[in-house]
Amino acid sequence: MSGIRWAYAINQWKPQFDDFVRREQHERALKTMSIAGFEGVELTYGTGRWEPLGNPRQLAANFGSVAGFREFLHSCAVDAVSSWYWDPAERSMEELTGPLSPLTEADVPAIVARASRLAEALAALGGSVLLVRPVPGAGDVEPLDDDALDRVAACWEAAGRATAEHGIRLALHVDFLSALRRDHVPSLLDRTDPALVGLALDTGELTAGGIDPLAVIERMGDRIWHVQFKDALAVDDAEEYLQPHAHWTVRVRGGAREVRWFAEPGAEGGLVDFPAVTRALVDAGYSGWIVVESDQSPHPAASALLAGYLVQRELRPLVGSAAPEGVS
Amino acid sequence: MSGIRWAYAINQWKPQFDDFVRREQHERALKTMSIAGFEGVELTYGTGRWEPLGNPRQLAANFGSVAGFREFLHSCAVDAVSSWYWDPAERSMEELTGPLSPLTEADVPAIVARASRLAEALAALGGSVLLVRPVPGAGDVEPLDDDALDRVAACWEAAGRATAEHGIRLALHVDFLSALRRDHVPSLLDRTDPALVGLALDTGELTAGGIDPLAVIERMGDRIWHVQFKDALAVDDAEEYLQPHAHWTVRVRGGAREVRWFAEPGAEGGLVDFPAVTRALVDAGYSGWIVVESDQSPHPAASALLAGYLVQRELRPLVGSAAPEGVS
Amino acid sequence: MSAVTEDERAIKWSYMDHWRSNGPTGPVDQWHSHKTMSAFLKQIKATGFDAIDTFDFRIWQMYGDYGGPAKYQEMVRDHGLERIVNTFHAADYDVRNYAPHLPETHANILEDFRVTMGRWSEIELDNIIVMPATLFYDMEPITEDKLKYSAECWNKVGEITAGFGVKLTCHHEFFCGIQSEPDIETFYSYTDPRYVSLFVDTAQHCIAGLDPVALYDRHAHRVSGFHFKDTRNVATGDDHRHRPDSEIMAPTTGKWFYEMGTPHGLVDFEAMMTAVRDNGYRGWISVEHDKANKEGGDYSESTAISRWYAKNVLEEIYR
Amino acid sequence: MSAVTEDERAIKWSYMDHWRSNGPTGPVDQWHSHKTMSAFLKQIKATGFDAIDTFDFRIWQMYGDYGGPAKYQEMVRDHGLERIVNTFHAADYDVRNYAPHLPETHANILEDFRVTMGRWSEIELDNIIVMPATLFYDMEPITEDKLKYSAECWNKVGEITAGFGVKLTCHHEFFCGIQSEPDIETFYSYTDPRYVSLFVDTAQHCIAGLDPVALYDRHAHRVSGFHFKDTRNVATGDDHRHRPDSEIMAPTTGKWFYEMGTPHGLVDFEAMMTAVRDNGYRGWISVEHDKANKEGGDYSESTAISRWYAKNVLEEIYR
Repeated sequence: MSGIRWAYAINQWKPQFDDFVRREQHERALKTMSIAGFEGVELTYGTGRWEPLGNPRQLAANFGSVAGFREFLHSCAVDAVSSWYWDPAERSMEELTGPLSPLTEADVPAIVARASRLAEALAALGGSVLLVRPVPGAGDVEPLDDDALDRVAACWEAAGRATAEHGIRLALHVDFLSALRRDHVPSLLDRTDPALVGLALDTGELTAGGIDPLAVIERMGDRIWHVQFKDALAVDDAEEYLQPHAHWTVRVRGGAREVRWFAEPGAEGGLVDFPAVTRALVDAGYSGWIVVESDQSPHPAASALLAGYLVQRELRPLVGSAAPEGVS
Repeated sequence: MSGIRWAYAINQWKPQFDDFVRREQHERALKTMSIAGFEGVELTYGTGRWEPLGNPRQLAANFGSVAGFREFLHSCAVDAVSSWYWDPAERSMEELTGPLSPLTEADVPAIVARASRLAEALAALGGSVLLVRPVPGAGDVEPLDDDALDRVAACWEAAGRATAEHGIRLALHVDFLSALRRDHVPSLLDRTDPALVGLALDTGELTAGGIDPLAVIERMGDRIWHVQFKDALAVDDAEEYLQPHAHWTVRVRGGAREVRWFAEPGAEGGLVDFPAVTRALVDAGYSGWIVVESDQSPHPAASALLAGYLVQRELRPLVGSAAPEGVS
Repeated sequence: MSAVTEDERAIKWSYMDHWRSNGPTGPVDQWHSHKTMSAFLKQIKATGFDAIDTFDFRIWQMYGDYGGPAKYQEMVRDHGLERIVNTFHAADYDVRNYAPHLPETHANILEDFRVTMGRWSEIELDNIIVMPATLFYDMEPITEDKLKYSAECWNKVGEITAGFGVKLTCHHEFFCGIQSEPDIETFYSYTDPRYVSLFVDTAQHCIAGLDPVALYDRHAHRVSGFHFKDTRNVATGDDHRHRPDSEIMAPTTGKWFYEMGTPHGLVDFEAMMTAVRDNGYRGWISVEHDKANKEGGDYSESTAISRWYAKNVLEEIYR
Repeated sequence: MSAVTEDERAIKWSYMDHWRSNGPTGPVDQWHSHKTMSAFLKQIKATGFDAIDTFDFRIWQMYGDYGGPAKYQEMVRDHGLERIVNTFHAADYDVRNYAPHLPETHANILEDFRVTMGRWSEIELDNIIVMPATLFYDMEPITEDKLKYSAECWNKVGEITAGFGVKLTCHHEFFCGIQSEPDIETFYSYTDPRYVSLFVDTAQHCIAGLDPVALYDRHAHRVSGFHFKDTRNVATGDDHRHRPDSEIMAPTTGKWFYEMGTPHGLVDFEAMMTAVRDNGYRGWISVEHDKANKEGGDYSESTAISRWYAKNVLEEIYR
């Protein structure tokens, strides 16, 4: 029996800034995850009054306290927040800060402080991993040289030290637009203390970036601290990720082809072999959360249930992890 | 200035039997057509209490009388029911009859009587054309021989004589699954009195059936009594129309490829050249309704407005027909 | 909590066949294609349902697309679900030829059931569910004679279905001719418990102004199943006799039915489940939420919420 | 009815930029891609709108995707619409650095408008619309001093925008600090009519318990535009000060706003249009129905219904 637990990412329920703001919507989403067999939920950092689940201050404003939010989770039969995804380039209306960059030394203290606060809340919510976007998109920064990689490594090592104080691990989430995409992930990892900084494996992002997740597990399996299972429906083989503002033009709009990049595991046309990835993770001794997600979805409840079917019927048996009580 | 008027078909608003049943839904659909610049609405025959716009008895049950329905139309700023589409193979719960076939001589009196009643209501609603499905689908009947064509011609000539008594023309609507599709349309028309039976040109059905609507206008322009503008997104080039129950497996399900066949004019990927068809109709001296439709639509209001834009900005100027008051 | 093994479970959950998903041309039901059917079954299984219910009229698609009910049931089983438990017989009631309160139409009704049961005989069903009367406005005034004729009709139908090993069970829509408490009581007083069972639809009774728990308690010995679904409205005025239709067209609401576990629901499911336990019922409870997609709803979500409620609230009472 | 030529029309109709259509991954706004923008503009034009309004924050997409406001406006014109009439300045109000009732934040606010107006200077706008106060809970208690400071702030902002030929106009959300009738009256008593106009949002005033027609009649001389939109609910209890948000999160309703022409709407648009006529207003009326897609709504349909109502009801009163 492995130490793998299954969670679902909530981001698919919020396609636009004014969606998914009301309590009853959160309740229905969390109950849907729960009944589909997921024990945890992954949150995504957000800011402002229309992001009630976006950061610890909003949780407090909406649920009285972070602990109040955990009670709400429990009332929906969800056990924990597995993890929180945070891109430091997102501003904070609560703290009146603009984008922060790990490449800018002056920003590092603020990044470390923010990571620490997120980790503190995450610990209170039963979670274990803070996911960060380690560097901006490839089209939005100068190519990363050794000096840049040193700075990035120092930043995340410091942040990892801060989160570790709360018992939370810090994992670098490398997406398909990342300036690290090409070859820099090993170089960056080599610069960091394996006790302080790990890797988050996102099957969909890797596949969309033309990288085989099985190869990453084989090469860097011992550094993997977090896993996200999403499917990829297309590969960026035209290197569109090198464009400026690719977050909008490539990720959101779908690039020149206006493709849909991602979907829940098991979606029609999906490129990822989830049973193979699951077996490889077990073989590599992975222990921790596997967070299933679709990124965005035209029909979030259907995505969660279809993914739940795949996990219950095909993937969980490979892992040998116990089903949550009542799920067969 | 031609005698062309523009209407919109209501069928796209009813994807499933329990949809589009309530008065307020009809009101919103009719107002949407109206503000998009359409003067008329085309109805589709239906039966039972969840088809309030399906036949004259249901109109009476829901609006007090057929005249009551016309008042409702006027309250929505829609001038008339342009036309009614009827497939005699549809049963009638109101009259306790099953499918009727023009190939079965015993059914002809019932077909003629039904056509007459529909025509009577249509006349009261300001309409001018009863559209009929002239024969079943190609996969559901024996190949049509001369004798069969004679029987079909006799049936529709009799029905056309009956509708003419109400001032309503009868037009044969040949769809892409029709047993007439291949070569039989001219043979059937040649057997009928041009004063009693005409042709309904459906751009989408022809195109999906691999037939160029421009060629049909050129060859049979003088027999065209009704026009439907819908776009085709795919062509049945594998002759799937020859399968039994193609109405379900090919039309509804989309055949082996599970394609979406039809959409409103101007839809992305549409195969029909509507300006060319419009010019050809004007050149052929066509006068009457052009009914725009999408058959089914995931977003009916958007379909109606996008089609309205095409008509207002591109097609109406080609026709030279006056815009309804207030539409520029 | 101690784990309950499969064999120990008194209650299993079945999902009644109402579903819409979004196809390329608008809403489609799960029978649209093999793909949509598979996606449906996966979602039902993922939420922990044990089986499905269906409608009689689906048998044509079972034959046309899957090779018959037994073959279709194999597909259901391949998705991890046990079987098809119940079928709902949605007849075209008409005072001219198909009206339980009119004896002259009974021969036609009996023949319909002989044919229907033959079609289903290749699989094992628990119940065939019927609305036991025409629409209210086609039966009123509701007289004792009409209730008696109706009972006689269903006694005979039940004898036919029993010959196929299937219970005939009555589901009292709020808009059918037998829906008030006194009329329901009179009706059952004339039916033979061997041949006519009661199928308690929590929402329908609630809309008609009855307490479904009390009704169940009175008739528990002949209750052969349940539709657990919720509503937010009790019928008012002429809702139950609204012409031409009450189920979708009544002015009170555009959406009568909600999944259990919804806020503002009028059905007391905890009391219902307690009664199910206290009456020692063992077997299937069906979950239904017809027309869940109206007014912005989503079948996948309604299915998840209702099954979440069954698992996290009702199974704590009885399972 | 006699035809009214373009030149004779007293009123033209503009559509305020709220829109969602359905993309492959869920709802998207019209700024998603050139394709979705074109589909949006086609639908606005098809229903007979003359122009559009927009938001300040859209300017980044105008620059990024279209080459700036002038180029974007060319695309608008290619679709048969006249131009962009108004822009809405959606600021991040915060008592720490951006709060009209706090004079120490005024310098920051003024600088924001200098920068903003410069960005827009390549096209001609009629109004820049603002919410004239922070959220209610960030301003209360509402004192005369705070209203006076707010007025002073907007007087200065209005002087800046006037320098760019654009009116500064105030739009009183029901959940902002200046929303009650006495507070609105006090606020305008301190503002300079040359620099501060009123923009009447029929629904917002109605939700706040004001009669929008009476408000308009009192201030007609300084009204520079309208949002014609409807509501079905008046705010109750603490709705207007609901933390952290009233616009979407207040308990009373999940959907405050509806298109005009909807049933059960609380705004008397016929009276409003009559007042517009009787006050001799000439120019633009904007139509808005933000969050129309919530609870099963559809922007295309709401746009059609509201414009249908403008054409078939309101233009019969005045045009």
